[in-house]
Order: sequence, then C-alpha cells, then structure tokens
Amino acid sequence: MNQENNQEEKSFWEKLLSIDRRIIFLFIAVAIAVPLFFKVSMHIPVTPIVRGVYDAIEELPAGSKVLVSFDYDPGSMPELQPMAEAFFRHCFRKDLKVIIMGLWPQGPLQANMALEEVFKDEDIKAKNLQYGIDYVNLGFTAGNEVVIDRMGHSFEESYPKDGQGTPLSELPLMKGVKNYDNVDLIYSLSAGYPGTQEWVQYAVDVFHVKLAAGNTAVQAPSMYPYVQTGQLAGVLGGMKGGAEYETVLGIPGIAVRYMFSQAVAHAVICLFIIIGNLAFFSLRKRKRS
Amino acid sequence: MIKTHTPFFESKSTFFFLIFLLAILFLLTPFPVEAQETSEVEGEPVEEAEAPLPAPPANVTAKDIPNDKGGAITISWEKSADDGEGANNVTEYEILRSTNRDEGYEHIGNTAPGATSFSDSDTKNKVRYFYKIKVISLAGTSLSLPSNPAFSKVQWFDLSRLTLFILALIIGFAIFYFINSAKTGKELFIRKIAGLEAVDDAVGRATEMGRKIIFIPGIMDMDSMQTIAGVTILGRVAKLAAEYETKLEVPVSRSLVMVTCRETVKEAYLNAGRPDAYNDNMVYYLTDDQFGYAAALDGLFIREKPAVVFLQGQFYAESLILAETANSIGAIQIAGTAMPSQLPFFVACCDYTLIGEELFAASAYLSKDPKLLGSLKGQDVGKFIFLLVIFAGVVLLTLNSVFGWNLPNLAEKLF
Amino acid sequence: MSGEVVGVWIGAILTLGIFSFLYKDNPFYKFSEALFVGVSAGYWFVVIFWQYFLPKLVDNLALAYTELVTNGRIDYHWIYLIGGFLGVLMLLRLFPKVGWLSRWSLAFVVGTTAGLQFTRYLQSNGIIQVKGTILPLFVGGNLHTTVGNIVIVVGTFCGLIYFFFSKEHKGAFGGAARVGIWFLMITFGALFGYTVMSRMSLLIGRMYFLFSNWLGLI
Amino acid sequence: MRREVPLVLTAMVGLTMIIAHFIPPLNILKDMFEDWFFIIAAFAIYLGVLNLLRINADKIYKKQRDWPFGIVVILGFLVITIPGLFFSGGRSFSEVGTPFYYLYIHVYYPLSATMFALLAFFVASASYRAFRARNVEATMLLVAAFVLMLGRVPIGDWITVWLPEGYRLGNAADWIMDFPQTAGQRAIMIGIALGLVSSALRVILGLERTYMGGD
Repeated sequence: MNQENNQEEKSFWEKLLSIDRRIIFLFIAVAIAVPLFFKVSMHIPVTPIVRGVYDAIEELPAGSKVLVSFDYDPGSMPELQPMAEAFFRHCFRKDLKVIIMGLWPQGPLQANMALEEVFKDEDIKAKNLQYGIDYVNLGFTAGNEVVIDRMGHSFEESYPKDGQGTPLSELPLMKGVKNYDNVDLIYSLSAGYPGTQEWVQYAVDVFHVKLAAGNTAVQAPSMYPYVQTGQLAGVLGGMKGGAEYETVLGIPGIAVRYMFSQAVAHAVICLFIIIGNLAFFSLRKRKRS
Repeated sequence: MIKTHTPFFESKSTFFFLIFLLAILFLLTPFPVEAQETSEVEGEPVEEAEAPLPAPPANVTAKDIPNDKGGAITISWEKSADDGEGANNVTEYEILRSTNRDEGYEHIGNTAPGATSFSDSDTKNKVRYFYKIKVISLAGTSLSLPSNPAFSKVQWFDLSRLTLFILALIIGFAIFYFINSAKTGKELFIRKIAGLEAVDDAVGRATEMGRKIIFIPGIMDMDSMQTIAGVTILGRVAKLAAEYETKLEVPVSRSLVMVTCRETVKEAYLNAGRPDAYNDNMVYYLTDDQFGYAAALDGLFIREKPAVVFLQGQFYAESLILAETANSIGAIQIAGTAMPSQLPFFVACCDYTLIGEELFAASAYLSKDPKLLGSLKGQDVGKFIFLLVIFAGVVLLTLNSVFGWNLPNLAEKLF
Repeated sequence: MSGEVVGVWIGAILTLGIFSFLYKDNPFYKFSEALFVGVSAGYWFVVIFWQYFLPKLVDNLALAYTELVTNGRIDYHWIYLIGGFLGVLMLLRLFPKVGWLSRWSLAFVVGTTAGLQFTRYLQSNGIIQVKGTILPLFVGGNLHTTVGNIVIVVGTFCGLIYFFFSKEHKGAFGGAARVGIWFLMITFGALFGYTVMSRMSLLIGRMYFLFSNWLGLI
Repeated sequence: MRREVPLVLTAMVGLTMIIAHFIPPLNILKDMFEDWFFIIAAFAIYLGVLNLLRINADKIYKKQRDWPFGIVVILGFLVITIPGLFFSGGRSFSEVGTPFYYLYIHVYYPLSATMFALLAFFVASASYRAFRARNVEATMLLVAAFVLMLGRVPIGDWITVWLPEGYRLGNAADWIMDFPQTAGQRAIMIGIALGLVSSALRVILGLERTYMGGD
C-alpha cells in the first residue's frame, strides 16, 4: 500500500495516484458523519418511476386489500425501513387493508418494527386500527419462490396460520381472501433473493397480479426493464426512492433527513474520481513528452 | 445473413427462416388470459343516508380457469349500479355457490367493492356449479340472478406456455444438433474470450510465485445454475493446478457446495494423474452467512496473500468486499457472474471478467471438448432467433406507427 | 445495567472491531471475524433446523403418521420419506466406504435445478425481455419516446451481438459488437452509481447507530 | 452404480422438471422436489458445521497460527446454537424477547451490518483507483456513473440549475436509467437466459459432469 520509495523521485501527481487508501476511507467517514449533525432539508424532485408506485396505491378505493411482502433483513434497514414506514402511512391513511408476509425469516419482524413507528402518528392512532381487521401479519414461511407460486392457488397452503398462530379462517380480514385474485395490489420490499424479481416471475408472469416494489438501490436498476414492460407498476430505489416517496406523500421522514449526508458523500466520491483522472492524464501527458 | 463457419446456416438458412415464420405464427396466438380488472373507483367517503337497496350485480358468468390442474372456477360480474356511482354505498360483495340452480346456495367468499371477479379454487372437477353474487351496502343487500353452470376440468397442456414450449424445443434442438455435429468432427469456430485465455497464465504465475490459488464459487447453494457453472469451471482450474503442482484452496459458504466441490476437485486431480496431491482439506466450509463469509475471506486474503483469486458464480453485495481486498494485495483476479448488479465491480476491480452468458460458456470453452463447444454454437442460434424476432417485430410496429395502421398491439400478442 | 444497554455496548464494540480492518488487519478484527464466523454458522444452523428441517420433513411425516393412526389411511405425505432418504444419503459422506452414495442426492439436486431454471429463465429473461424490446421506432409527436425506443432497440440488438461466440468480431458485425460493449459499459456505470448510493446509505445507518443509539449525540 | 445411477437420475429429474412445467397436473412435482431440496440441504449443513468445528479444533490442538481465534469460532457457534435450539421456545425462537433474538440483535446484526457498511469505504477506494478514462469504453462507464451519482441527489439539479427545467442532471440520470441502461440490462439478461439453458442442457445430457466425481 504505502511504498517507501524516494520521495524526491515522485512528482505530486504520482504521489496522489498511489495515495494510501486509508486516507480515502477517512474522507468518506467524515463526509458521512458530519452532515448527520445538521438538519438540512433539501428539495427532492419526484421521478416518474416513484410516482408509479404512489399512483398504484393512491388509485385503490378504500377497503382494498394490499399484500406486502417483507423480503429483507436488518442489514438493509437504512434503505428499506423508511419505505416500509411510508408505505404503511399511505395505506392506513387511505383506509386500505394490509396483509403482511415475509419470504425472509427476519422480514415480518421488520414489518412489526415499522408498524410500531407508524402507530405513533396522531392521525393513524386516531383510526384505532385493529389487528385481524385492518391488518394481519402472516409471518415467515420457508420455500422462497415456491411460496409465491403456491399462494397463487391458495394463501392457506403456504400460511395455514398467521405469525401469532391464529388460523387464517379466524381472521376477519382474511375472509374471502383465497389467492391473488382477491388482493388488489402486491407490494414487494426486497433486498435480494428471494425478492421482487421472483414476485415478477412467479406472481406477475403467471397469475397476472399488479405489483409495485421498493428495492435497495443496488437492485433497483435490474427492475427497470420490468417497469418498462409493465410487469411492475414502479419501483422505489434505495434511500433516495424512499425520500421521494416521503416527499410525494407529504410526510418527510428519516429518508429525507439522511439525504444531506448522502449528497455530501456522493460529492466527495465524484471529487475523488476527478482528482484521480487529473493525475492520470497529467502523468500520461508527461510520459508522452 | 450472418456468415458462419459451418455449412449448417448456409445450406439450411431457408429451413431456419421457415422455423422462424412458424414461430411467429404460433406466437401470434394470444394468451388465454382473463383481463385483470383494475378498479377505477376513487375512495369516496361512504354516505350514511337512507337509500333504497343497492342494484344487484348483473351478468354473472362462471367459467373454468384455463391451463390449470382443475379444481378452480372463475366468476365475473358487472358491478352494482350503486358501486362507485349511484348511491355509492356498496361495502362488499359476497359470492354464493350451489350445485342446484334454484336453491342451496352457500357463502364461499367476499370481495371488496369495485371488484368484478372472484376465483373459486375449491371445486370438484366435472361437477356443475351455479353462482350468485350478493351485494352488501349500507342500505341493505340484494342478490343477483344465478350464473350459467360451470365445471372445472384438468388441462393436460398449458396453452399459455405454448410459445415457451416451442422456443424451448427449437433452442434445445439447435444445441443438441450442434453437439452431435461436433461429435462427427466438424470444426467449429469459437471466438476468443479474454478472461478465459488468461486462466493458464494466471495459474502459471501462481506456480512461479509459489503462492496459492483461491477459488470462490459464489455464495449461493446448488439450486443455482450459476453455482453449478462455477463448480464446473473449478473442475478445469483444479486440473490445471494439479498439473502445475500449485496449491489450490476452495473456501465455500454452503455445505452442499462443499460436498460437490470436493468431488469435483478430487476428480480433476485424478484426471491430471495426481490423486496423491488431493486432500479433503483443500475444500472447506466457513459459514452460510453472506457477510460472515466475506469477513472470513477478507482475513484469508490478507493473511495468505494468494497469487490468483477466482470469483466464479452467483454473487451479491459481498462481491465488492472480495474484489477490492484481493486487489489491495495485488492478486490476479478472474471473475465471472450472471448478476448484472455485481458486474460493475468486477469490471472495475478485477483483471478479467466473464459477463453473464460468458460464465455459462466458460467450462465448455476451457474444456476444449468439441461437444461442449458445439452447445455454444447452439446458443448462438437462440440469439439469432431472438434477433430475428426483434427485427421483424420492430419493423412491423414501426410501419404500423408511421402509416397509422390500426393493427392491434402486436407486441402484446407476440409471445 | 439493563440487558438492552449491555447489548448496545456489545454491538458498538463489535462494530468498531470490524471497522478497525479498514486501518489494518489486527487482533481486534480477528476476534470479531472469528466470532462472526462462529455465530453466523450457528445462526443458520438454528434457522435451518427450525424453519426447514422441522416443517419440511418432520411435520409432513407426522401428518402422514397421524392420518395412518387415526384414519388408517396411507397418506401421500409419506412421499417425504424419499426426501429424508436423500438427506440421509448425504450424511453417508461421513463414512468413506459408502460416501459415494451421496452422489445420488447431488444428482437429484443438480437435476432439479437444471430443469427448473431452464424454463424459468427462458420465460422471464428470454421471451418477456424480447417482447419488451419490440417497440415502434417512430412515435408520432413524441420525440422523447421515439429516441428512447430507438436507443433501447439498437442497444439490445448490439448488446446481443457482442455475446455471439461462434462468429469473429470483425467488420460490420464487429462494429455492432463494439456498440454493444458501449451499452454494457453505460449500464455498468449506471449500476455503479446506484450502488455507491446504496452503500453510502448503509454507512449512514451504521454511523447513526454509533452516534445516536450508543453515544446519544444526535 | 457409482457413476451411471447419478447421471441417469440427473437426466430423469431434469427432464421431468421441464416437462412438468407444461403439464398443469404435474406442477405439484415441482413443489415436492423443491421441498426435498430443502430437506437435503438441511441434512447437508451438519456436514458443513462438522467440518468447520473440526478445522478449528485441529487448529487449536496443533497450536497453528492464530489458534486462539479457533476457540472464539467454536464458542461463538455454541453461544448461539445452544440457546437457539433449547432455550428460545422452540419454533418461536426468533420472536422478540427470546435469548436467540437478543443475540441476533446485539451480536449477529451489528457484525453483519458493519461488514455491509464496509462497502461504502471499498466503493470509494474502488472509484478512485479504477475509474480512469483510459479508453472510450472506460469513459462511457465513468460518465454514466458520474451522472447517476450526482443526478440522484439534489446536488445534481443544483449545479445544473442554469439549464432549462427537464434537461438537468436529474433528468439525465432518469434518461440513462430508462433507456440505455434498460437496453444493456436486457442484452445481458437475454444472453444469460440462453447461456443458462445451454448449460442446463449440458448437465441434463450428462456432458458436464465433473461435479459427479470419479469412480
């Protein structure tokens, strides 16, 4: 990493090119940490692909049923948790019924954490939402995409009981919900496999349901082709997607707050790329001459 | 027309074009898909006024769900005149079923207002059922007329997958054909794949430096074709390592992969005539956990300083941790994956990267076995068919758009 | 101190242990790494036992058994015995003499994977994506879509040409392959940009934990 | 027996899976085989874990380099498995409040999340080192990444505020995502589909069989 060559022989640019990567690490740490201490609200424009998700929920009449699959674990919390909270806020404000499930073991726990947060809101508290009537949490079932496939025939096949051990038949909300035909929208919050891609391949392509999604920023670009073909109504990509969603919903939350750190970090990385290239070109020019 | 080095295309291009036309013909058959109903109703506040009973839903029809294993019937109806308009006070639809047109209706399910269909997936095959829809509103309930009789039946071929079936046949046939024609000794041209040309040199360099080769077959289990592709590449690399007498280490993150890799490496050493040099400890399990595995590999790279690192298989976020750490110790890296989201890091950090399809081609390429190379040629036929379909479709749609023909949406019907 | 506070401290110390790798390899990192390997292997061991082994094998066989005892009926769930049998074959690897029997289980796994993914990828990655590329190259009155469609069709077309194996990349064909590479590179750049975004978000989350939950500064 | 049976089994199972996809009544086979896969994997993890414990026990016994950390691996494993299997209420082992959950949240999760967060640093150094406009291809990658990074945060629009609305960096990022990126992804995806199909066929036909081992 740090060569101990003669310092005189190396030009400024050369030194810059062989810079110890720990210095870069330090810059990044500072770029992220410092802005966290400031509350700066930035203007966040809403992209069409996020609006697609918003519209998909917005156009549902009150009382419609939304199935939401929590397919992530705490590792992706910073990106997906704000989306989950915003999603619940949106649904409950519109009086939609929410059916929660998870293809990842930790997913339904993430849902409970988000619900806890959302129920602190005054307007949602006032609605006095009831478990089993306004929302249910079916819990986790092992089986990855096979679960999605089986649910196309019957939810009960994959989830005979909800997360708390109550048979589905005893839950008022699940009355008359047999399979995808009886839900109006599926929402997939996903950080990898199994996730949105499997929902597209097994639920949309096979059972023709309407699907919207929130993904980590890494995964989101792979979903664009699906949005373009209409297999997916829209996708929220990473913390920025979450921030846009919070903006269009009119309830700025934690994602909007994190955006400042995010912006500064991006700027620092871009700066590094510029410096790296300047050094590269000035060296190359010298070698030629 | 694309020129190729085997006479197949040239002599039989007409034949292929016919197949293509045939495919298009079949592809033009539309999906037997029920229209997905989306509700256009806005969530208006429900009025609580004294109102007459809601208008009953009309035109209740029932039919067997096509392309399933039976046991399900789909029911559709026209919304009540008071759902979303009129008195706008519908709260629910109830679905009732009976085997007798006039009596014995039992409740089988509910739907939200705005819905116009329901699927009953609890029917006995070949039994006639009748359905009625009860609309429930704040003012009371009304019942529709009974539906037509319907019965569910088993479908022995899923027609909605016909396109897939035909394509699978054509591509499967093409691959099979070229594998066979390779057997008879026809020479095949396969372009150079830089990442694979480098494998020999990389193993050689590890030998010169007297350092290890570390092979990572991705982080997924054997239920991923990418892992299987990675393991077959491991077979070729292990054979080289055995020939060069270079140390090889394979830390894995799945127990099944461990078992498979042991078989693979053992076989490779046997083939190279060095069964004595193999021992089970070359392949070992670390942890199923993605980042636990990455943490362990990071430590391993820094402490062992391998000369070459192979990353071949299905990777997720850990790809960058691995590639960047291996890069910092100056190892030669040959990576390959079919995960588009991880390819950029491999392209940026590694010396050579196999992109998507190249990963699957790698073991055939490295084996230099004509039969396996033949299958690559078969893949190209698949690509050629896809290109033709895209070309034909785009031309048609563009003409349609330029001349304002009112062709139905062709893209919807193709496939 | 409550369990919660102890927990946050443990979490914070381990967090710093992993971060210390950024400076250099050191015993503190080695400790965290070793703990991580042990704990995560244990974590998945427990999860697989309760969430796969029990429900998929034991529950199904228990169901079959109850059916047999109560109704005297041979239920189809007995078929899970075959799965169990294949699993036991796997364990035979522990005994070198009969270890080769585990290949039967391997063969089953590999065969299933190959068969399942064959149709799945051809449908979702093949047919549907080809269908999505069939777009009109001219959309009256909408320059944005017209240009966009042309870009998509040309990009996909050339990208596919790059992947041809049995044809040398020369002449017009080579030119198209080159354009294909450009599109791949733009894609990789875009993905890279998105990933930077994602990774920074994760670090923000961790920093927030250290400053807020642990130190209480924010 | 050692070699033929597995090859025949692979071919049979593979072909059955493909055919079952088109015959609705056979779809149930797909579910069952998947379940069997999970059962086999659940058995196999004993092999992996035994291997892990043995390697570390060896390390301690032979006092190899860093042997004390072998103890940490074994202890770490036991610390979570014993409560997870015996003291966390059986199947509801992962509910809030069990010892397993406590270990998950305070030991496993911070380690995992931090390892994940290391990526932020590595992605930065990778961008600095590897992002050079060496040739046309590299430049395209660089420019696309640059536009995306800036366009996805408010800075992008802020530094291009002099451009008319709809033509700022944020819009450029959208355009790249919607069109060229989609095209590139698609070419890769279609290629993968074909590669996978051919690879699967080679496995089913028994041409690719190194994983099966020797006699």
